[in-house]
Amino acid sequence: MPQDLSLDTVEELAHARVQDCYQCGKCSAGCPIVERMDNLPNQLLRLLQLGRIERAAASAAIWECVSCMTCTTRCPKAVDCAGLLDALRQLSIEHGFASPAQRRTILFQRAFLDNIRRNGRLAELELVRQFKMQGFLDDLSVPQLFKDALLGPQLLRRRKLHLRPRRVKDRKLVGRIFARCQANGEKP
Amino acid sequence: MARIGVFTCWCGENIARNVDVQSVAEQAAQLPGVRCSQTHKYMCSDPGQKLIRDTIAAERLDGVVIASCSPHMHLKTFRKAAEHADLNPYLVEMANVREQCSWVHSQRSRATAKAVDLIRVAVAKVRHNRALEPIQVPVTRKVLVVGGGVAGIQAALDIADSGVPVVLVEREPSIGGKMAGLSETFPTLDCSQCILTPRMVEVAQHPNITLHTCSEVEQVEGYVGNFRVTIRKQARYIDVDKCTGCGQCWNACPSKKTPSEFDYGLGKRTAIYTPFPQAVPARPVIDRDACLRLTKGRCGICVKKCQADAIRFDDQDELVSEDIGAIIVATGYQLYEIGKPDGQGRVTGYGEYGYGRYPDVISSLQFERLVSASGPTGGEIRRPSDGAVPKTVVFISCVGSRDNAKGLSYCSKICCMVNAKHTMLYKHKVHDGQAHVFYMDIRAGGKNYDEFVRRAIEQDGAHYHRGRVSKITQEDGRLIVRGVDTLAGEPLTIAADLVVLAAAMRPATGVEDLAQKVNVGYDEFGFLCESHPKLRPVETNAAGVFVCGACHGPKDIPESVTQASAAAAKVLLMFSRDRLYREPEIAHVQESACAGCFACRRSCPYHAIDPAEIRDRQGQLVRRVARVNPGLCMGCGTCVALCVSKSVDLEGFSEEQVYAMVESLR
Amino acid sequence: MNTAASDPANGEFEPKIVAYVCNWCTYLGADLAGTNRLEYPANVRIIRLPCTGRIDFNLIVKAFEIGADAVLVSGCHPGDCHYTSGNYHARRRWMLFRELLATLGIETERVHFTWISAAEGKKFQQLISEITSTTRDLGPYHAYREICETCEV
Amino acid sequence: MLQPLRETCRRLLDDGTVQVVIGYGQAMRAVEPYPVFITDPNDVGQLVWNEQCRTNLVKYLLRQEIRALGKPAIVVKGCDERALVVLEQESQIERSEIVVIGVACDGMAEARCEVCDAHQPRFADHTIGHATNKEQSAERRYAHLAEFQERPIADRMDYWKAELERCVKCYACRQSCPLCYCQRCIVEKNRPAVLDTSPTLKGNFAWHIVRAFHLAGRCVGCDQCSRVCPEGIDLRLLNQSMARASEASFGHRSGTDPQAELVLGNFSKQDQEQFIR
Amino acid sequence: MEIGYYPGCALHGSSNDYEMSVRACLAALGVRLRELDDWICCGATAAHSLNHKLAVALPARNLGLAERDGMEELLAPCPMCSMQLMKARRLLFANDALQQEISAIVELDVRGTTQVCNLIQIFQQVGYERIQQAATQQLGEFRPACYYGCLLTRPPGVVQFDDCEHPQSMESLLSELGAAPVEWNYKTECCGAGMTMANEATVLELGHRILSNAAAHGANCLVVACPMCHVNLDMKQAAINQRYSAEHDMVVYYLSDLVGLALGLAPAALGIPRHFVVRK
Repeated sequence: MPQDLSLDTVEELAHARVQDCYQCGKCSAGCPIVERMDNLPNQLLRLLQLGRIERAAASAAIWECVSCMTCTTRCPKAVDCAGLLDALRQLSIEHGFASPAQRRTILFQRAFLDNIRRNGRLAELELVRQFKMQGFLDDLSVPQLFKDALLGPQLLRRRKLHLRPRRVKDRKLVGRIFARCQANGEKP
Repeated sequence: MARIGVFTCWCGENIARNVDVQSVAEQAAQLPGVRCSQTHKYMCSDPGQKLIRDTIAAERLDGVVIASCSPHMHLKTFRKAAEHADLNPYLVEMANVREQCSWVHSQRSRATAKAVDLIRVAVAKVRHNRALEPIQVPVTRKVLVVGGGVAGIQAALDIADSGVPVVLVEREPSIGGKMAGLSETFPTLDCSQCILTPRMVEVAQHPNITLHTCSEVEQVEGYVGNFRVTIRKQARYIDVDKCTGCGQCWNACPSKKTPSEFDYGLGKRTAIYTPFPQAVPARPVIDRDACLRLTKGRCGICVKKCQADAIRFDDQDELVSEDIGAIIVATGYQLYEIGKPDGQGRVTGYGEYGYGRYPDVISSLQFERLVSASGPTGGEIRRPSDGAVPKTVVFISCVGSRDNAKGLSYCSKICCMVNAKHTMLYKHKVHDGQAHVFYMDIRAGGKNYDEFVRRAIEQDGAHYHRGRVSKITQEDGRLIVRGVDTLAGEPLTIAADLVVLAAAMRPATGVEDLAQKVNVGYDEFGFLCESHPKLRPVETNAAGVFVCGACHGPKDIPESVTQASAAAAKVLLMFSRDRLYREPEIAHVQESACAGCFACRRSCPYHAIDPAEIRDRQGQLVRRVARVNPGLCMGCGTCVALCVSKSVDLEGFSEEQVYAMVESLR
Repeated sequence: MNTAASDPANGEFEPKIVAYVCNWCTYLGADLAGTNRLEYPANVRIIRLPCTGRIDFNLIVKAFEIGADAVLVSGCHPGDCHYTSGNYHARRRWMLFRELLATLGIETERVHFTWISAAEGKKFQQLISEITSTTRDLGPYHAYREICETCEV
Repeated sequence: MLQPLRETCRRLLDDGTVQVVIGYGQAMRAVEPYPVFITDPNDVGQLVWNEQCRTNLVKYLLRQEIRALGKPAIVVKGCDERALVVLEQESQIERSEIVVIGVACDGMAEARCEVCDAHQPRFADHTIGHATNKEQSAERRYAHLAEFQERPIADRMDYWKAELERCVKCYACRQSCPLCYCQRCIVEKNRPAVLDTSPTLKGNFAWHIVRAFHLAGRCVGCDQCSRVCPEGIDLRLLNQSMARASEASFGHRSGTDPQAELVLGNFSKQDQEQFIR
Repeated sequence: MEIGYYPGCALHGSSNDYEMSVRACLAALGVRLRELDDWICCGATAAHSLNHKLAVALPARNLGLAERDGMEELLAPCPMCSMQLMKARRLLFANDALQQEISAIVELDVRGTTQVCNLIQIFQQVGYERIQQAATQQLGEFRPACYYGCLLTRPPGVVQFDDCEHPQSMESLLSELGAAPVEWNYKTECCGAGMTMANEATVLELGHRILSNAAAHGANCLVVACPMCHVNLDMKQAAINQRYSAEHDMVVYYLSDLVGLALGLAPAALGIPRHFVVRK
């Protein structure tokens, strides 16, 4: 079940209060990739203030955010703008607003966590296999890092890969931690 | 008290329509302690009052209850009437059988019953009333004004002109305050110094004003009308009486590198100096941290140059005591520290704006000095780094203000007007220059204010962008300002030659200390609290202490001056009588029972309770108890409710009275 | 009982309500109700005190002791106190005292706390009407009277 | 524990740091320990320490006859110590004029000890022994009260009627309370008599309401009043309801923080007021 | 001096050159690293974005291990790890209820008592002066642009390290060692780390800006203290050049590389030959 497209959901996910924002635009002024955004960060906040969650969650801008936290750091009202965009991305995926290309970020993050759940630490090569199993090739553009580098001979030549990384001894414990954290209804 | 008269009023038909006045009077006559019960058509009329006076005399009444309208309407009237009949006015109470009975209850039988109850309550109270005398406090007709900025000057002159002596205390070497450093003032663009300096001179020459510069309030004792104030006069190292202010000394002083406070560091001054040419008093002062003689024991050129023999290197701080009747606090403001190094490599405040890092990022008060004809550039706008005339200037609003994350949530109120003024002054001096303003809202409420801002935009071509600036960096000698125009919905980067930050107004340093000395409350930012925001805007909760100017909240010059005159008027009103009369319905402590927990003291809104020491005959301290200062108590009774041993009581609403009132309803 | 505990006309239960109000806001609010001729039930007996800060918790107990069926305590809105902070002190006191009453099994729905300003004549009228009617529904406060009656024996 | 306790006391008396030590003495195990006031270093052998030392001795600091003995040292448990903090906040003692000897306590086999979070004294000048302070949730600490408050209101009223019916107005609750220090107790005040002081149900209600509320935001939960009540009235319930409300509404636990503002006599503009219309 | 050590997944994965460098450099300074026994991943942004509790629990487990083993301090050279650990620590330290809940989840008592620090803080503890005394080589030929990126100084409330707008800690260290760091404007601008996977165009653009500004201010190399920054600026440099027809030839060092060189260590011992852009 996707979560409600309501302001409450967004604020709860982000632990932030949208009405605190007074639209000064400092988030937009400092954003390193603002030129690529269809809606400026302050405009996204404004949409949320107006209750137009769907328009905000369907905005392409949320997928441009690099989570550098400049906006949050400089916000005069201490609104966690970056956190709100995080929440919007999550809702966007759940409600199917995101294009396959945009879904990559979150799908990658899920694969990443799944990998950790099973291994305790990141197993890079396995992560790649996992992508494929999760239908990652839907959009036929395998993530860049893997395309041009990770799998490339260069990394291997530079011995920048452990083919068999040391694994965690008590891997079951990690599984239990995940289970307990996910039991409380938060999205896995 | 057993000889109480009850006087029930018909109020024409107003009471009589719904209340059976005759029946009420008859029932009242039966109440314990009631001697007689009378009615009258209009009790507040002359014949009504005469009836009361005559009955008091004839029946030798020792208590009176008037059952008529609200005590807020006529309690004073009837108390005065009783006084004329030689009955202590505090032995008169009222039963409100009109507003709270006949006017709101139409069922005659129930309204009548209630009226009797209300009289019953009033009789119960009056039986336990005590004769009270108004508290008289003598008044010393002399005023202390703290702070010699425009507000302090205005207040001091208003009071002194009315013939009352004033002691004006100023921390800096000269009066004049922030206004003395301004170039021109909004919305008229008249020269700040031209209108202020004559007032400063007036202060210096006024026979009723004693001026202490380089001075601060050290201690305040006493209470309204009777303060004793100790003032610390810092060593000036100049014999002010001998000095002629000729200037030989500062022209010769070899220590020339101290940043000028008056120019906010944009210029330099000598160790012996006057802060600015029109300073009042027009006498120099020696900076003890910069003077070569005082720091290293050598030099002394000024002594050689001084023909008046006025240099005093052995000068010491001096304490001066003054008896004062009222205090006006006018300590003004300082600018928010835009970027303050925290000593661990970090900057608190606005690190992102590079203030202190890039010389061409300056504060609005620094810009005032750059435009001022008496400033370090002689009024030519030249930027600090290389002296070039800036062709693009960015002004940023709300630096510190309305920024919860940096600690100040309030609007500083004047910056919108300051920015508009600055863009105009800039354009008038640099015709081919372009001014940009980043703002969040334009707040220009005031006579001719909004028109002024529109002129800056429409006639002088300032570009206004609605948005905050996120970061300022420096590339190739220019300042790269990254902002946004939220109205256009576009990020905006401007390469500027000079950036001016309109920093927030904060109360001057040390105001909290002073506030504690005079028992005035202050808010989380240090602004002093007025007694009531609408009705007592210049009074404080400390009787006899008044506030005006920016120490009370951000304000501009006209407002500060208005408030200063208001404070002066309040003081003169207070001084219009030889003695102060205060309502005697105040708290008092039964010291033998007081356990000294001081819950009363904690809660008293007027700081009217002090610890007093009980000593035995040998002078040994037995214990400490609470004691009410009758000059300060306003009679709210919060202390009574808090006192667990009920050792404090409130005249007029004593425990005995209140319980008797409740009991009468049994 | 010489106060309006019951109306002899119809024998219906008439609650006795004691109101402790501050002199500067609620008392003036009640006056305003009168000036505007806003009718309300005649069951309330106002006792005027300078400030809610003066209203001792014991007065509430006292009111029940003399047979009140409900008690009203009312003063200036926060920030409007004539003495700047008496009502803030009162607010804390009441908050704790309500808790004590609840623990003792005293019916806190018979103790009403309100802020009524000098401009709120209408609010005063509505409040008194409401309290009178809810107290009427609750019936006489027998429980506390029993406590008091055992003492008189 | 006992040895170092006695040694500390001897040293304090020996070097004249204090003139009297207020501690526990006991004649035999079968009787409760009682307070002893030791002025001679050679008498420190009278001091005892065991799991029967339930009494909070702080009360004795305030007694005139004991004050007359000179500068005192007092033996306290972590829980007793909270009363010292309150007394200092209320200007009743000068902390520098008292030497506090804290004794680590593993519990005195009372119900309150099971939810105690002050086994180890925190503000003492000398601490004997070591115990660990474990945090206790408010739910646990006020479980007894919460259970009582589950009852319907009429039941509660009936309960108190039955309990207070028995009160004989002996005022042992007051006499034993370390925070009852008034020069003249309110029940002794006449003109006007604030309270009905008769030992009737009405008078008893009046007294216990006043007693509990005068401890609002102050009571440190030493339970001395319940312990000494000859009728076994559970006064804890009233004290706890005030303590819990102070904690829940104002974040105040009396006697745990010497810097904290007392609940009554202070206020915050942000205080809640849902119950006010 | 011994210190707890949390390498994190990146240093045990494709950024093992960083680990080599850190280990070699600190060994030369006499700092013994005691690797946290059986550490697990800190959860990185993934946990943060998807499950807030997990975002506390994963680092908390590691903090618990460190506390169990009596470590007073824990070095996490990857700023992502150190920020996540610091954040969890801060939350736990202030909240008893959370402490209890998380302790139950991770099956270990966690109180948040172990201090977490980044690589620069370790150098500060050793003391810049001591490092300078131990140095055998002058770094005079280096004119580095020190690049802090996002997580070393942000969020300032969490990491409380250096100035979040104008950090200076790397510059002061390298100046001590004879290098001539340049003042430039992109020290704390983002390299797009979080986007490496999803949005290459952004990463390339941000990288291009950073490299250009460094060059414009006269830098001849970049210094980083983050594995992700290294990937985006070093490994991606060729792609950046291709996209923007640029000719960046900016060697990207880890901070420990330059300190190591100053201490006289061989480039190979520091893993420098494993970088993509190498000094000619």
